[in-house]
Amino acid sequence: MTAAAGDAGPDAADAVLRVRGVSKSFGKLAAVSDVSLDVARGEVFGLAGPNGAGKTTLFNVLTGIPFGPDSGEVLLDGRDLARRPGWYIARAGLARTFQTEAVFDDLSVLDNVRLCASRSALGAGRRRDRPSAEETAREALATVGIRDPYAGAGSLSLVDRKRLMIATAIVGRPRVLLLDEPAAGLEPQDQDDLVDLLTRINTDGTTLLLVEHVLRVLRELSDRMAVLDAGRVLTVGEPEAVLSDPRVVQAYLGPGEH
Amino acid sequence: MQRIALNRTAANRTVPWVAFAVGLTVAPFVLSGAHARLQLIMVLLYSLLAVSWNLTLGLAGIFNFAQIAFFGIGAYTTAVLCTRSGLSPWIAMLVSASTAALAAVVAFLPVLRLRGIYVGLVTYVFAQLCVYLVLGQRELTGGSNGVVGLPDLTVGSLNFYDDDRLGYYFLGAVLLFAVCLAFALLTRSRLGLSLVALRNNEALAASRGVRRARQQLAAFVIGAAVAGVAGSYQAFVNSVVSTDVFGFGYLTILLSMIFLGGRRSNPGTIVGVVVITVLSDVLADSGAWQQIISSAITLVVLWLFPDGLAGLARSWGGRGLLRLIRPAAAATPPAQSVDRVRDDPALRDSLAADR
Amino acid sequence: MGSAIAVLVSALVLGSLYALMASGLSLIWSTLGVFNFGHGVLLALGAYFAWTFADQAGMPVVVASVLAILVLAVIAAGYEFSLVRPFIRHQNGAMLVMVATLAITALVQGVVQLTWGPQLRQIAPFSSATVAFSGATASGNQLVAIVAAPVLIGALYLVLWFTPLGISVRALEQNRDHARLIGIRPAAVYVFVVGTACVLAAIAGILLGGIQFMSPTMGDDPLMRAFVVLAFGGTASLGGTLAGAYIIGLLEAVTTYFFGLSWSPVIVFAVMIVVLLVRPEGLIRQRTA
Amino acid sequence: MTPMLEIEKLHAGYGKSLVLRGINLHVAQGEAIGLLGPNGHGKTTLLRCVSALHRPSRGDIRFEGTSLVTCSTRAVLQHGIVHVPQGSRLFPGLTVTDCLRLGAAANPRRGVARTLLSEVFDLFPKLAQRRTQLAGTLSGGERQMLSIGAGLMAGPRLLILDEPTLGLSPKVRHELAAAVQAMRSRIEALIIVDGDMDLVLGVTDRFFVIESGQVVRTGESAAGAGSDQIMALFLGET
Amino acid sequence: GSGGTATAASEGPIKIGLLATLTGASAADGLGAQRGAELAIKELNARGGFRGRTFELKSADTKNESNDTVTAGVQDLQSDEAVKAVVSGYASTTNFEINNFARSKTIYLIGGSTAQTEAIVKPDPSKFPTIWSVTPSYDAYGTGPVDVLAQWTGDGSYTPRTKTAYIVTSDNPYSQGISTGMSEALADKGWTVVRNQTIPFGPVNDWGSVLADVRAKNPDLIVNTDYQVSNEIAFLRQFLQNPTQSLMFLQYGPNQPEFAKAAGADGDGVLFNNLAGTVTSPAYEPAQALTKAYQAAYGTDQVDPQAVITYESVMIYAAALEKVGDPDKTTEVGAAIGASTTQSAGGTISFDPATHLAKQGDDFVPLQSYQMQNQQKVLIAPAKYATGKFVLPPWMKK
Ligand SMILES: Nc1ncnc2c1ncn2[C@@H]1O[C@H](COP(=O)(O)OP(=O)(O)OP(=O)(O)O)[C@@H](O)[C@H]1O
Ligand SMILES: Nc1ncnc2c1ncn2[C@@H]1O[C@H](COP(=O)(O)OP(=O)(O)OP(=O)(O)O)[C@@H](O)[C@H]1O
Ligand SMILES: [Mg+2]
Ligand SMILES: [Mg+2]
Repeated sequence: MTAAAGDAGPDAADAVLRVRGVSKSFGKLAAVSDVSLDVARGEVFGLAGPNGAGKTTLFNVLTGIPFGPDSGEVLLDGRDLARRPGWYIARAGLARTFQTEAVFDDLSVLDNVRLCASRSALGAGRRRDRPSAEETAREALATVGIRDPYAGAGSLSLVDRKRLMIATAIVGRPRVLLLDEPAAGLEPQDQDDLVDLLTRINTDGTTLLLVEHVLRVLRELSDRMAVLDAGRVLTVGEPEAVLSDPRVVQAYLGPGEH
Repeated sequence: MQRIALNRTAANRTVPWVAFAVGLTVAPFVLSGAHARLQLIMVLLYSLLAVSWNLTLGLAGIFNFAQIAFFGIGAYTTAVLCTRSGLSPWIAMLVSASTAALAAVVAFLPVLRLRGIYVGLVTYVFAQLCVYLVLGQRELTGGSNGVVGLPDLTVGSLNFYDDDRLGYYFLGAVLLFAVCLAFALLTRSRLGLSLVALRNNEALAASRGVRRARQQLAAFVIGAAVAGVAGSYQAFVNSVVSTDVFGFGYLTILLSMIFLGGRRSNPGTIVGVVVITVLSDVLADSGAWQQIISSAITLVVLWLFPDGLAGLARSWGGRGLLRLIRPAAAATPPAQSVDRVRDDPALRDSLAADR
Repeated sequence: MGSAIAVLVSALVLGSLYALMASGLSLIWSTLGVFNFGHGVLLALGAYFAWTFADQAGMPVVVASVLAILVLAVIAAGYEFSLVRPFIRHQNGAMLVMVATLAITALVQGVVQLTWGPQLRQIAPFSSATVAFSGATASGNQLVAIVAAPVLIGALYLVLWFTPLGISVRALEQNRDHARLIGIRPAAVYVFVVGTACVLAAIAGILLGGIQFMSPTMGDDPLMRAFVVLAFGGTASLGGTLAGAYIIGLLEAVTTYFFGLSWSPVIVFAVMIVVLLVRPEGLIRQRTA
Repeated sequence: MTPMLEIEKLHAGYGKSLVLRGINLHVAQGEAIGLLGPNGHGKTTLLRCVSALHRPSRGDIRFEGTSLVTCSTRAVLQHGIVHVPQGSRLFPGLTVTDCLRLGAAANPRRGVARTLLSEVFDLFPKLAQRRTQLAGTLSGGERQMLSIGAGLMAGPRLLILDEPTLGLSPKVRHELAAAVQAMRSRIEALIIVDGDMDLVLGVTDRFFVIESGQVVRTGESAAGAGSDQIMALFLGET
Repeated sequence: GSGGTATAASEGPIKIGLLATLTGASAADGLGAQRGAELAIKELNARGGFRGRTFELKSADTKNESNDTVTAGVQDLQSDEAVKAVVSGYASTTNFEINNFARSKTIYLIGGSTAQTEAIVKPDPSKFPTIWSVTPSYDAYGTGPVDVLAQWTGDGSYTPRTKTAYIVTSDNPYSQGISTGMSEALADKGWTVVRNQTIPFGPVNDWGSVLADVRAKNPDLIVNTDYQVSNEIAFLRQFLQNPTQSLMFLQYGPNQPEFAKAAGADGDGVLFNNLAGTVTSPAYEPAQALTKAYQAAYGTDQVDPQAVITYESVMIYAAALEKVGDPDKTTEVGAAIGASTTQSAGGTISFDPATHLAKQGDDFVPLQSYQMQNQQKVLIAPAKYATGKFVLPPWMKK
């Protein structure tokens, strides 16, 4: 089943990220099988599905960290990135966050972001044409709302760690940002802040692919969404339509959640 | 409380370096005499080697046992070039840096596919292979005979051996200063940051565009080049090279120095070198007691201060620092201490609580 | 035929010795994530104690050996208490433990030298009988080595894979906090691990002390070989370690016979590098632990 | 109802920073309580103190009259206090079944491992499918299920669940809530911490709100459910 | 120390430096070297020292013989103005310290590694006026055994079956030099070296494979040049488990008292030789005198070969100093040493000006050949000093 079912799918020209028949198995287990998705430029694309449906694995194979797909194509602006090394894909403009929040514990907040803003991370380019890594880094920190740039990343609170992880991702100005359960473990207030932040990032021109179990966040952010089940795409479409699809209710939402 | 202001003024950054330079300059005159001179030279030599090792072992967190091999390769390159080809000793020193760097590329190949402690195994085996290579190439390396009779380093009519090797002392001092300065800059550079990043979280680093192979190779090569120069220096100082440069003895003593002083802190490492060197010298006549006492001291320091002497200094210095900044929070602490605060978990917590 | 058997005996003796060393090392390694540099000096201690009991106190060799092994078990508890426990909980605890074992090596070597002096010593053989078959002979000690190592390591294997203690050892290695939460006592496991490793090292020392002469540094060479065995067989499983030990023993014996003793390490190292490049986790990979 | 667990004036911290500043709390036999409160205000620390993973600096924790503060983690477990920690990666190198079996090793009742195993597999069918897979390769949600399952295997008298629904899909979340309700007949007491307030208030008898290391509010869960006051605590400044 | 002008330096005691492995794995050798030098200095001072000035020993520990420790030791001795001469059994593995002492024109009398000394001195002996080796070239170690073999074949006490030899060489300069020399000497006499097997230097865990090869080749003569006692005894023991009809020659190790103690009756029949150490013939007076003095001072008549080297070195220096009269004229003292002839406990020492090594030969420093018989060292050649005769080893049938 593919996204090309005609329902509000983007034109080929519009799609910044095109996933074509991507599969990944572990032994007999097909964690991701024949997934195709088109993500339009500038949209927020939600991804949901039961535990173990293959969402994180899909992120893994899209970004090549730690492994690429067994088969299929990952086209970013028409360029096939499948099976390229992780750093290469990252520099090509596909950034991700991790399900368990990860930062570089031994670096300061600023250095965390500065590293990711570095020219080597951004690929080639005239140095004088762009602001210095430090300026870009401070800008990104301001965006996510971390105030103390000299704090050690290892001593941050959960919320700040999540913010910092996002800051390190956006500072490289990725075309598409893959977010793996950013709202998990956050309290309502922080979830709202997160929605704000992601909206701002999106408005600034970054396409978001968002995996989330917190439906509130998913509903508020997503322009379109897909539900994965057992490694396959179950449905794609408007969030409200998808979330009221009986198959989705049966496989993912369970009774009483709407 | 508002976060401590962090203006890193040029003066703050230069003061410790000026002090370091002055210390290095006056040391041979304060501690005069041939015996002290040689001990100082040993301190410089071990410091060079330990600091070069710190790059991979400390900063990058790679269990690299091949550093001794790079040191040995540097020493042998110098010895062979100087005695067999009549090349200028100074050029031989440069060539030593490059052969060691080249060896680092070879040693790094298996590291590409390995992680963690396995790296320790292969790099150690690499060092062993170097010994067999040296022993095997008898015509070139003199096999187990070693290479004797290296020329002295000279500049014009100045012989470095004269005046109880005063020239060698200053050569070592200049090298150490330069290397420490370069490494301090490197630590703050993107290469340095990316090495720490890879050490902390390789997957995250990769997803931010950091190339593990390239960055870690760079660390290997740079560290090896310095070790090669240290090897060359050692060869000139002793005017002989034999396979004991590859020995387990160097490995053991250097690791103790690095950990006693505090890994990841070059000043700490140098303090560790000084402490162990002085200790061995003081205990020189006590036979087996020497190793008993110096290893006991190492153990006690590790028990009490797992971060080594650098950790101890940090927490003392840190407390003093806190007392200094509390009355006037706006006062600018020296750049050095800011780094220390950031590195020390205990201190970090206390500041966090303060906040 | 005689030569082939002699080489085989040689391979088995070396393999057993390395297996005893390497299995203890690998046990510590996989549980604590630490390379125990002190393993060689523990081997030496085992040998010296056995010698003291046998030669000085005049006990039969078997009794002396058992006593020495007990002494080493006690030393192991102290080793764990002073070198593992204080460090392992720290961030980078593994590195600290490694340096501590390095320091203790120098310390104990000094103590051994002061206590037992530099004279040459050898433990009396378990039995002066030799066994001859088709032109080759093996001494009592060689036979003991050949039989004891696989038996002991087999027993260890059974314990590690089929007892709760064994699973605890593996669980602790992977998540200390959660292991504590399900009732595993880290200290007990560490004592077990270090104790077992020490006892195996002591046995290797007693066997070696009957074949060779003793010196404070007598464990250095077997330690390095065990290092190679670990790289070769992988630390992931006892089976791999055991296979690695015997393969290295065989390689050494055969290459010595055909190329000479000085070539054997070069060939062994070369083979090892190739193995590591092809299979980074060692020759034998196992599911877990 | 007799107090089963009593926590008195508990202080605890990391290094020089104090996280718990005098917690008072008790759990009666047969009772389920919920802990609420903003991120980073010490809930996990409190639970770690109860299971002796962390040493409190002051105060007392008593279980059926016996003080736990000097106990080892194992001794606490032997009292029947089972703690399912927050976000544990469990034992990445062990299989799902091994992890569960290991959980049962501390169960005082011998020979129940098999029945418990099938109960856990009934509760989380996903785990049954993955029984020979290594814990380290499970998905985030599956790992959470395994962690809870291993806790149940120990046969808890007092069960402590720290953020059990983290990363679980809505459906599994409901199933878990139902399962916790069902479990209450078999376990003597329950402490649950979770970000899903509805779930917490739905399965507990009383709740405590912890802020800045102190209990700032407590009440009956039925009354508190949907309470705007609690909501306000969250939405207010943290 | 050169050109000391301060009165203190020219009137205080004359220090004699000693480089020795006082600690570490070779501490036993270091102890021997120290005892020899001490004994000599005690005797010299008892005789009144040098023109009212006493001699004093200043030791520097070379520990593990690493270059760093030797350099430090050398530096310590050189920086003491009162040190006029340095003696050593052996210091570094490469003898590189010769260059340092030559540069500072310090008298340096050394025992070990004659090949290295020769390699350093021979290209230009005039650059090394103060450097002398009291040990003759080790070449004799290579040729000596072959000569005695020929002798026994001649007088019928031994007849080789196939004239084949198997040589085991340890990977160190000492063993290598000897095995090369021996291979050549054997070839000269019509022997075949069936294999010259090099083994790594250091403890050998198991000789099984080497011996399997030896047994397969079944030679007339087995030579093991690994001089480490423990390796040699292990080799011998494993050989005796299943011996071949071969003579067994072990380099140096059996000279050491430990060998007889540790090997016991297993050692009987083993052949070995020695260029250093006392000439153990009761007829040779200087050796008897030293043995007696050593016994009195240290309670053992087993004079350590290292002690002989340092004892003789100190004595040779003192004699030359007496001749020249000024300890600061080190070049002259050196020349006097080069010209001297001394009846020492190890034979007659006089030096070869081309190499600065002591001369070797039955009339100079003799190569003493021994066989272990009834757990005793028996001197079987040269005839001049011999106290016994070669017998077939117990494992060989007539
Ligand atoms: N390395 C692996 N080996 C074997 N199976 C794996 C591996 N990695 C993932 N899996 C399995 O693949 C399936 C998909 O996992 P994935 O992590 O992608 O799920 P998910 O959709 O992210 O779930 P969750 O919402 O719980 O995070 C899971 O059932 C998991 O157990
Ligand atoms: N190991 C540690 N070292 C230092 N500080 C810590 C450590 N663990 C937790 N803290 C700090 O202690 C405080 C309380 O943490 P705790 O995990 O108990 O909070 P929590 O209420 O469980 O939060 P959450 O809802 O995020 O799980 C936090 O500020 C945290 O940063
Ligand atoms: Mg996931
Ligand atoms: Mg928590």
